Amino acid sequence: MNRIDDYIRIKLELFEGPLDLLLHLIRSQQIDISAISIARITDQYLETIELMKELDLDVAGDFLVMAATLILIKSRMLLPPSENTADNLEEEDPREELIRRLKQYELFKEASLKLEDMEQIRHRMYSRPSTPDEIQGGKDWIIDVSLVDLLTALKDIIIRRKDVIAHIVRPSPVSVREKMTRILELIRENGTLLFSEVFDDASSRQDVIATFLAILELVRTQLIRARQRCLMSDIRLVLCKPRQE
Amino acid sequence: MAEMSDSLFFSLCEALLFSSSEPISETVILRIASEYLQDDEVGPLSEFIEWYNQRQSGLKIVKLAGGWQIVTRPEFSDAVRRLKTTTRKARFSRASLETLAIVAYRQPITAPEIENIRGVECSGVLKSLLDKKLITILGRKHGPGNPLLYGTTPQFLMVFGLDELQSLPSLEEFERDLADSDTKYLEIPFPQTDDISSTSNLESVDEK
Amino acid sequence: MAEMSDSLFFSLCEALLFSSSEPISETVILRIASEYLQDDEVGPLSEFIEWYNQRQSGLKIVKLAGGWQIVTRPEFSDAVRRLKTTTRKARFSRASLETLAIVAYRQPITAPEIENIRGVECSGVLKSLLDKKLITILGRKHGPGNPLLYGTTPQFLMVFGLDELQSLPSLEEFERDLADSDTKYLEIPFPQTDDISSTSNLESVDEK
Repeated sequence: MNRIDDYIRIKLELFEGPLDLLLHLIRSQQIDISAISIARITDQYLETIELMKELDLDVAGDFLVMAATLILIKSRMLLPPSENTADNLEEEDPREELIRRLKQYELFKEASLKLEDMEQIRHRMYSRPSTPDEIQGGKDWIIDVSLVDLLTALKDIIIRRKDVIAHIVRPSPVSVREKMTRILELIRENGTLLFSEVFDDASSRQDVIATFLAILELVRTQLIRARQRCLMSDIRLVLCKPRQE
Repeated sequence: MAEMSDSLFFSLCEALLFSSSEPISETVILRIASEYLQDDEVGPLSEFIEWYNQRQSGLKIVKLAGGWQIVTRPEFSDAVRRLKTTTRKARFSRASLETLAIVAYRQPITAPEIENIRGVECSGVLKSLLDKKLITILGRKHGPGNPLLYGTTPQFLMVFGLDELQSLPSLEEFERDLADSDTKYLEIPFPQTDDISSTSNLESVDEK
Repeated sequence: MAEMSDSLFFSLCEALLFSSSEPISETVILRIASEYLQDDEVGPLSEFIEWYNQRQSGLKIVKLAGGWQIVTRPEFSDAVRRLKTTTRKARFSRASLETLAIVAYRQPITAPEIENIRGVECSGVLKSLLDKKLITILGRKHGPGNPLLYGTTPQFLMVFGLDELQSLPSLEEFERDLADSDTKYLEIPFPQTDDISSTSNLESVDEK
């Protein structure tokens, strides 16, 4: 492969994505984003994708999705205005959404260049190196830890103890099992329990959901039965008789 | 120039700021100063900072992430770097910078929203930004799927030399810049290539 | 007082000494100075040190282990120590973080249950988390030995920037955004519910 091919390859690899590539094509035509010719930009875009394939570059799915979008817009631009909207409504420009996204992307790209400058300036200023005595406990803690650290720790445990446990990662502070135990206790104490009463001590929506699931589970595993005297009357929960009886 | 009555306060501030490797808040400085000095000796912090920054010195005080910190002046950065054996860390990739810019201006924001703006999948970039503690999880969005929300960290402010998020240049500024510079496009025939070291020799081809 | 010709040299020396946590030898300072300054700008180091140490300041330069180092003046040592105890960071050991994570995601939980999950004894870690007010005792579990039940505190929510416990992201969500291709955590059987088989339903109900 010659030097020019190498050159093109590297340039193509540098596009951050389909929007980046489109923005480049538009800039090299020196036109305003709002004034893009979809037909022309689509042709150029497809040519570039072809070239990337020829150079055995991995053309990510995102690029192909954009190709399809461009072709779709191009075809809609060719359609005559539909009859039912022609009279009163302004036909929407099929390019509108694409133009909006390109402008938005361009803005953040600009912002990212500014961030890069800021980081370079900041990096030229050195602070005091930290010393070991700054670490460890004091009275007013500044706790230097984030949710990401917490999740990473959780991940580590799971990897390390995968064989032993696989049940610690649910963020529900309300355990369904606890609810099941509680409901069984209540029924045992009182002989029966009204469905509506079960939710009396539920303190949150989560709690209600857990309680409800606990009832379903108890019914499913045939530990309790739910009975109703008549339609719309309160449901009464009772213990099932043990199977061996 | 400081009067003699300020000197003890100034010296104490200098000692405190010097001894910390991270920014210290004005509240903490003044609280400690008032514990060790007479009330009339404790001046406004701004007076000390102004005095400090106008002296002939290799150092200056900057405001970072809401606190004050002494740093070396940028003009000595090459010399200081000579002292440190550590080489300059790899700069941020364009993908990281774009993603950071989006998170910084649009936080709290979800991964799909970021991907929609960038037009590409960003999980790898998000992971590396999380690892560098430049972004963090802020909670969840209420809505379908309850996706996680991301935002920038104090570390982000530190790395980019910002006092607070409000110090970021406004997006409208960029909009104006872009509108003004329609003609500059030709000067940027291709994306900048400083992320990939192997392109450095090819850059010259570009310029010929 | 320093003459103008010395200023740049003085500033450079100050920046170099400031940025090092260890003593620097005269040789190193002068070598770096001569790389960045004109020959006639580089003065003897002793002149800089003398000037530096007679200014009104919270700092001074001392000779330590054959090199020079800036330190805070002894009269401010109490204040500096005070600062360190005020702003010290609670760095988390792996053990603390893991324990905290288990408590957060499985509360209310007993010490034996935590130990079973981590595979190690953790009373010391629990004590330190209690001291930091990140976890608290919620009560006792009904059962053999009536062990104490632990859960997280409002302080925990504050530290992690959460409005409520329900906002804690699940590991699945975290992984979904980051779609880490090397480590397929998602393949690990998740809430394998010693609880009940329908926990996965609970998750989806939650999210509605």
